[in-house]
Amino acid sequence: MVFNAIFLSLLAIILIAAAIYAVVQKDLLYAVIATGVISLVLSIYFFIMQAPDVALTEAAIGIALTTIIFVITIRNTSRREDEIPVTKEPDRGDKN
Amino acid sequence: MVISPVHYIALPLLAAFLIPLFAKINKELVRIIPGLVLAYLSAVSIVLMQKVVNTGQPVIETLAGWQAPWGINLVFSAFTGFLATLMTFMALLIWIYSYRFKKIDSEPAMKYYILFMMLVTGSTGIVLTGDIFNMFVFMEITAIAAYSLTAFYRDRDGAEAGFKYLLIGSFASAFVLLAILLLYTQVGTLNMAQIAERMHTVPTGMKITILVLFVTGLGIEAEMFPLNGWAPDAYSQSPGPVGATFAALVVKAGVYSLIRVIFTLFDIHGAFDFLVIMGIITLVISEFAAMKQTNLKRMLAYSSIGQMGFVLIAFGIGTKEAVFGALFLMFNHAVIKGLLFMSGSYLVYNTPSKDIKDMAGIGRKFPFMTFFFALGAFAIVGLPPFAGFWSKLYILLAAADEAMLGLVAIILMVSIVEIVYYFRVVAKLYWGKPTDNEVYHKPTFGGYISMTILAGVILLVGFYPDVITGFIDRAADTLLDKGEYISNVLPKVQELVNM
Amino acid sequence: MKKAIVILLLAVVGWVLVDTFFQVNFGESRLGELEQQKTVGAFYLNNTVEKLTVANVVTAIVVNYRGFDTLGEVTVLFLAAAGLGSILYRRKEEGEHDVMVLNNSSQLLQTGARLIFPAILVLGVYVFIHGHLTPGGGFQGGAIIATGFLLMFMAYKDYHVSHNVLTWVESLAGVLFVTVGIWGLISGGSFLENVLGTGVLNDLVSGGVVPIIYIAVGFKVAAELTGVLETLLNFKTKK
Amino acid sequence: MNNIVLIILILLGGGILSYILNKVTPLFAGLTAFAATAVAAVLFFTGLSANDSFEFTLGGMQLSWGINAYSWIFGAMVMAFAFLALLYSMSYMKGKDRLGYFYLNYSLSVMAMMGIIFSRDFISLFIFWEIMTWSSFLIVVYQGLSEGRVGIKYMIFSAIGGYAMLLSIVFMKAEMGSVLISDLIANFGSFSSGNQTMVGILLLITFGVKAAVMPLHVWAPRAYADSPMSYTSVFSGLLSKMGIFGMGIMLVSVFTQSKGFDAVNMYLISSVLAWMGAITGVMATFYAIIQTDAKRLLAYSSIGQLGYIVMGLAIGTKLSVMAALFLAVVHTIFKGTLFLVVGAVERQAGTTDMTKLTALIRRMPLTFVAALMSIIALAGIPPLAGFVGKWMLYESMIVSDHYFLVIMAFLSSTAAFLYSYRFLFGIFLGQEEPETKDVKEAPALMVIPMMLLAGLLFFLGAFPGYLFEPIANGMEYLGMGHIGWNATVLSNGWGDHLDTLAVVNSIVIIFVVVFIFLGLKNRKKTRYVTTKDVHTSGEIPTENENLTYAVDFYKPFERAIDPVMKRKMDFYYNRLGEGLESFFNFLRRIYTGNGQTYAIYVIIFLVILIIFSKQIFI
Amino acid sequence: MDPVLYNKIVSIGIYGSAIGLILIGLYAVLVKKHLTKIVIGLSIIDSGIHLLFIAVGFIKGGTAPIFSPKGIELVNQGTAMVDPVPQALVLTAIVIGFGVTAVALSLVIRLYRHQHTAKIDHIKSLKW
Repeated sequence: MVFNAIFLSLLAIILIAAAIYAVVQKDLLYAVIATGVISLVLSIYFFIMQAPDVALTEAAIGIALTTIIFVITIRNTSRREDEIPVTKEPDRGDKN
Repeated sequence: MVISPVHYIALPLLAAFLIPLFAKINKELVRIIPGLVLAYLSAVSIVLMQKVVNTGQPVIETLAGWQAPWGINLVFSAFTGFLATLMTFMALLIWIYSYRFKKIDSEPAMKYYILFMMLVTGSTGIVLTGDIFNMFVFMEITAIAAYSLTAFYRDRDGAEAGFKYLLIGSFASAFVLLAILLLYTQVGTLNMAQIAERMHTVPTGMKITILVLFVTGLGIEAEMFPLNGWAPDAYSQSPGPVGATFAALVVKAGVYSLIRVIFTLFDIHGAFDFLVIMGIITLVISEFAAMKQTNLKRMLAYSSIGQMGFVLIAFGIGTKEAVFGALFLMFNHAVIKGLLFMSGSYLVYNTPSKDIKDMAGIGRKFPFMTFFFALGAFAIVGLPPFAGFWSKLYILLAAADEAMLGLVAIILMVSIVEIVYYFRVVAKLYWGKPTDNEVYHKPTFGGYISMTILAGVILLVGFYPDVITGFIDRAADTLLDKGEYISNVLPKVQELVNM
Repeated sequence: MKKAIVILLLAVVGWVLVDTFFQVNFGESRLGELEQQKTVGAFYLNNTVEKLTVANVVTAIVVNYRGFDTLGEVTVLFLAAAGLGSILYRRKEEGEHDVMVLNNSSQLLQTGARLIFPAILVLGVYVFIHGHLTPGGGFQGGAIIATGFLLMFMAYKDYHVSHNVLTWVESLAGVLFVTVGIWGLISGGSFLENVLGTGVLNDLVSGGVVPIIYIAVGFKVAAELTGVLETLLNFKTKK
Repeated sequence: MNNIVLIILILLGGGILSYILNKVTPLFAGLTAFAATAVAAVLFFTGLSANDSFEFTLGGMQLSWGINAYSWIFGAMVMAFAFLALLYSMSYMKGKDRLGYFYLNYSLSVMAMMGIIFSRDFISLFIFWEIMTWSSFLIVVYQGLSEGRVGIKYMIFSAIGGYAMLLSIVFMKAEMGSVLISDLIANFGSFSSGNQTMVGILLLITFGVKAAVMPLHVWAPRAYADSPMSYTSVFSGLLSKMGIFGMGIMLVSVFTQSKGFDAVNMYLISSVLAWMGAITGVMATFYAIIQTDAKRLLAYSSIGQLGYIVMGLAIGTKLSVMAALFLAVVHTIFKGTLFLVVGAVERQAGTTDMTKLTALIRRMPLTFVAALMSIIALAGIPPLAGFVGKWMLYESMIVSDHYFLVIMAFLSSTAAFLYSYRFLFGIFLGQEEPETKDVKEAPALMVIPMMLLAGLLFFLGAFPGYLFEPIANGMEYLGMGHIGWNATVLSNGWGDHLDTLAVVNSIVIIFVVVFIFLGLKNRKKTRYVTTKDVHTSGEIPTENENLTYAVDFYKPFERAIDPVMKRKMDFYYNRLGEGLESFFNFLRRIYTGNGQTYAIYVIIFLVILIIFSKQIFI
Repeated sequence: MDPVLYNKIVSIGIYGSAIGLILIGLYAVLVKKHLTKIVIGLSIIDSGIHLLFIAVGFIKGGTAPIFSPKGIELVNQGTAMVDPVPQALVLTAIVIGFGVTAVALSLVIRLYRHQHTAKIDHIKSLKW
């Protein structure tokens, strides 16, 4: 029981820490990894709370897919949050 | 195959899933199939409306064979049916209009029609469903389709508008989700009728918190004042038909959900006064903001927000007459604003800079569009003998019966502002010094057809409102009669026991 | 300044959330007496076994009781895929063809991926075939399959899933879902009604249409997620 | 089929049909509208018996139309004059584009006026009122937005007026649950005093806007001047009379006749209104004097005349009301004629600037005769009809001891001579300029209506009784009781009589004698010189400098009244408008383009709701 | 360790972390300038709400709502089953959240391509 309590509080602490890290971290790649950690902890939570289906879903979608699409986005845009934007004329792309 | 409300959802989905396959057969099918579906649905709504009017009972469809509280159900009552019918017909007209609206590649065209159809389906689903979480799902369907459609064009700031919309829309869904969760913990059910039945058991503080969450979330969809920052951008940047769809369907669905929650689910009377206040603020600020717009569609967007505020005011008054007026106004606004967006987007489309002052004198080169626009403008500011006049009159009289004469005065003052900016535009379109812009984009034949139909409806309702008042009257009764809704949806007690 | 205001606002929000949720006691049952079936949860726990003979109640809810939500949810994914397509659509210039964003990865990863990939696929299929018996189901299985494809994408620079296949799978799965529903409407009288004979509990072939629908959902979700990944991966910004 | 409905439908159908037929050939457009109006007029004068009515429900509203002795006066005015003006405009508008549009709106506004006259309840009154407003707006902007924002200004004021009426309708619905005019007259006394004042003032604002009473008049001059003349005659002749029509009902029936209407309010309102009318008369006359453009001159003058009429109605004694109605009818005739004349001049000579026009008397003599007649009537000189009206008005004011008003009225009517003379001289008299040599007389279709109207003026001057009869009936309907009158003898308050026929005869005889005498006197050929034909110490003035007398015609006078003129009402309204617009412009900056700000708005909204949830929701 | 305290810790742990997630996400959305960061914030909010759902559905000492042989035997021993409904709802919610996130990210990419910036307060071409 004590172990459970400690374990749960530990998870909670990790969760919040990861969340805060994800928000304050200027390097978006790490921030995204942190969100992956959040999802991981969440799925553990779900598993503890007798929700295996949700745990599975969160594991598959939250950890793997969400993270990867974030990564792809970062690859396509800018990696660091505090970079100076290139001031160029916004080009309206090709019509369709 | 028996006609039932589920067709509104099932067939468009089936079609949407099939469209990519048909695209491999023939590109044209992509454009045609949604029209066929919508036409069929219009027929369905006529049949169902007839049934509802004849029997006086709502058509209630239980899904997956489970009675109301256990399974999801669709309610096609006089009220929801009225809105659904309106939406379906508007969607059909908008499809006719947007058929070959612009020359675009086949792949985006396919996506466009799928998304458009889903937008319609989502809005109709919000109106029809009797289950709160299901309503949330449909809200999400509508929302995602709307985000994508807002960002549809490359050559505009669509992406920006879409992102703002998405930002605020996610807030909406988050709050609604929280509210649903809390509601579930309190009443242990998701069926709206049962929630309404058990609402009195909920402690007041909790009730109010839930209501606050709902109002914030759904107010975003209903374009209540401080929550509607996304609306003008989305309206002005989305393709013309989509703007019309927003004004005619999506906002209506949002207002519906808010009204349903406040009228049926909750029994808090302060909410009505709150609606009136928010409606006034929304009306005043958005009409004032519309005054100085230079972009035509943006002006239309603000005016549309203002009309929604007007609707909220009318619903907030809460008497039978007021609700009647509000529903009438929703009908009028759908039709008129649809016409305005349809014609206006052609005017914009023919003006290289989307600026009103560059449209001066376009009326000579572009008589029909300008005429339709002028007609819409006359109608929406509520000049007799056009459709808009009656709804305004009814709402004002209802307000007077509640002795809210100050409210009446405010509404009229705002209407003067409205007249000023609409007539400024109309006068400029017709008699401004013509600029040398050429009309390259003639409207499609379908465009002419649908706009003519809408104009006809405006004139018909304006000259003889009795064609529509009967339905609206029934709808208002249905909305206000909460007990009947519950008893219609929920099974009788013995059924509950032996189930 | 702005930060301070925001933090202040959030403090209020957080306070009210905490205040509200600590009225909702953690860990105690809100289902009421199961026999009275005051709450839908109680009803589901009571009736799933004999009425549907689906072992996994969550599956039963997702697929049958609230199957309509699932339909909508699948649609949401479908729309997300379509929306991505339309948002990121770009007319290709001459001679331009899709280039992966990710670079070719190490030999180790490639071989590993080649070995694991079939296993992942099998796992996914297993998950959604047994959706009505064990934890998991269409979404989980589909997502797992999608991760398998993701692995291949990452491993091989020029790995392609043909759009045709994706489209066919996606569409057919969706059509299957809706057709099952309409079949129920025709023969059972209500959309998505369970018209098949329900077998024995915890039997693979049990629960009537539930497994069928969940398999359809699985394929659809897999195809859609893979499609989303592919659209995003094949997209390249003009730098 | 009921004749009332038939008239409305014929006018409506005629308008729409002419719009469609214009696509075939412009000729048909005019013909159709003309035919429709003619048929409607015939129906009106033959087919209508007093107090036959038509009841129906529309959209759950009980609407009822009908005709009575009072509204018959105005109906007759509208039908007759619209008919003539349409006849005129068939040739006046020839060759202009978008004729279908013009005739559609023309017929619509005529229809709307007939509707206003027919309607017995405020809902249909409002409907027709608004139709009249926007159809006339569409014609005001018909000739392009070139000069300022005239149309918008007109629309704003009309909207204020219209919504004032709507607001008062809402008031009376809340107060007595019915919107029938008769019910208003019956129950007005039982309203709470506040509501009485409210409804009264609101309705007076509505009608005052159309009648262009002073603070609400700023739209009028430009609007009159900018719309095509053949419509302006209707505009200033008839549309403004709709305001008079409503005011008659309000001031006479509702105020004076309703029992229990507290006298203080009534006295206050009507005396204020009378003063406003008087001020309107004086100021507008002054403005009229300093105009150089004939259209503007007439526009201001008609505002002034309307001021008289309002004054007469507001005083509210039998005689004054009679005078007001008499003047209203007469004003319609002569002002309409004058606008028609100006239209003819504009069409023939190409301009209405009085400093450019000279000596058209020999080019267009018939037009001159019409102009002369109506100017005489305007100035209120016997023997023409205007004289009778003014006589009655002054007398009524003196009898009811409104001495200040009398003074103002005298002032303005003497001033009216100035602009009347300027009008005549500037256009028709003076030395001839080479520019106006080749001006032709207006075509017959335009001359005939003018001559008819002028003749009518003369006739009414001689036999005012034929106009007294319907007016007396109307006033009886309004509740003024019976008024004694006679075909040619005007009986006044002091018991002695004015025999108009004698006056007319004597003046005509004098006129003829003088004419013959002059004819005999200068038998020998007179030589006409142009303004260029002067030799000042040997040097001949160059062509380009304008020596017409009409330039700086009333220079000293202008200098005299300059301080009064300096501040125009317009100025303040524009200030107000600009202020409001900049306020709106500031307001819409709430929508900063930043999505994050919108998100913060959402949270703020949520927090406010949370904090005040108890106050809001319980 | 007495169960009351245990409950407190657990409930505070679960609810607290869930609400914490929501607040942190909101903070990210409202303060952070980078579009990707904002989307991250949105997904964090979603996670918090999902956690709340499950936490509300949980029953102390309950078992997963699955009538597998083991589950049946547990039920016969009198173990309660946790409320299945929130789990079902969360399944839906998670997938929907993923869809929204995908659309949002694609919008971010497009914005970056058009505006060449990912700062939300540089993207203000539509205003007033």
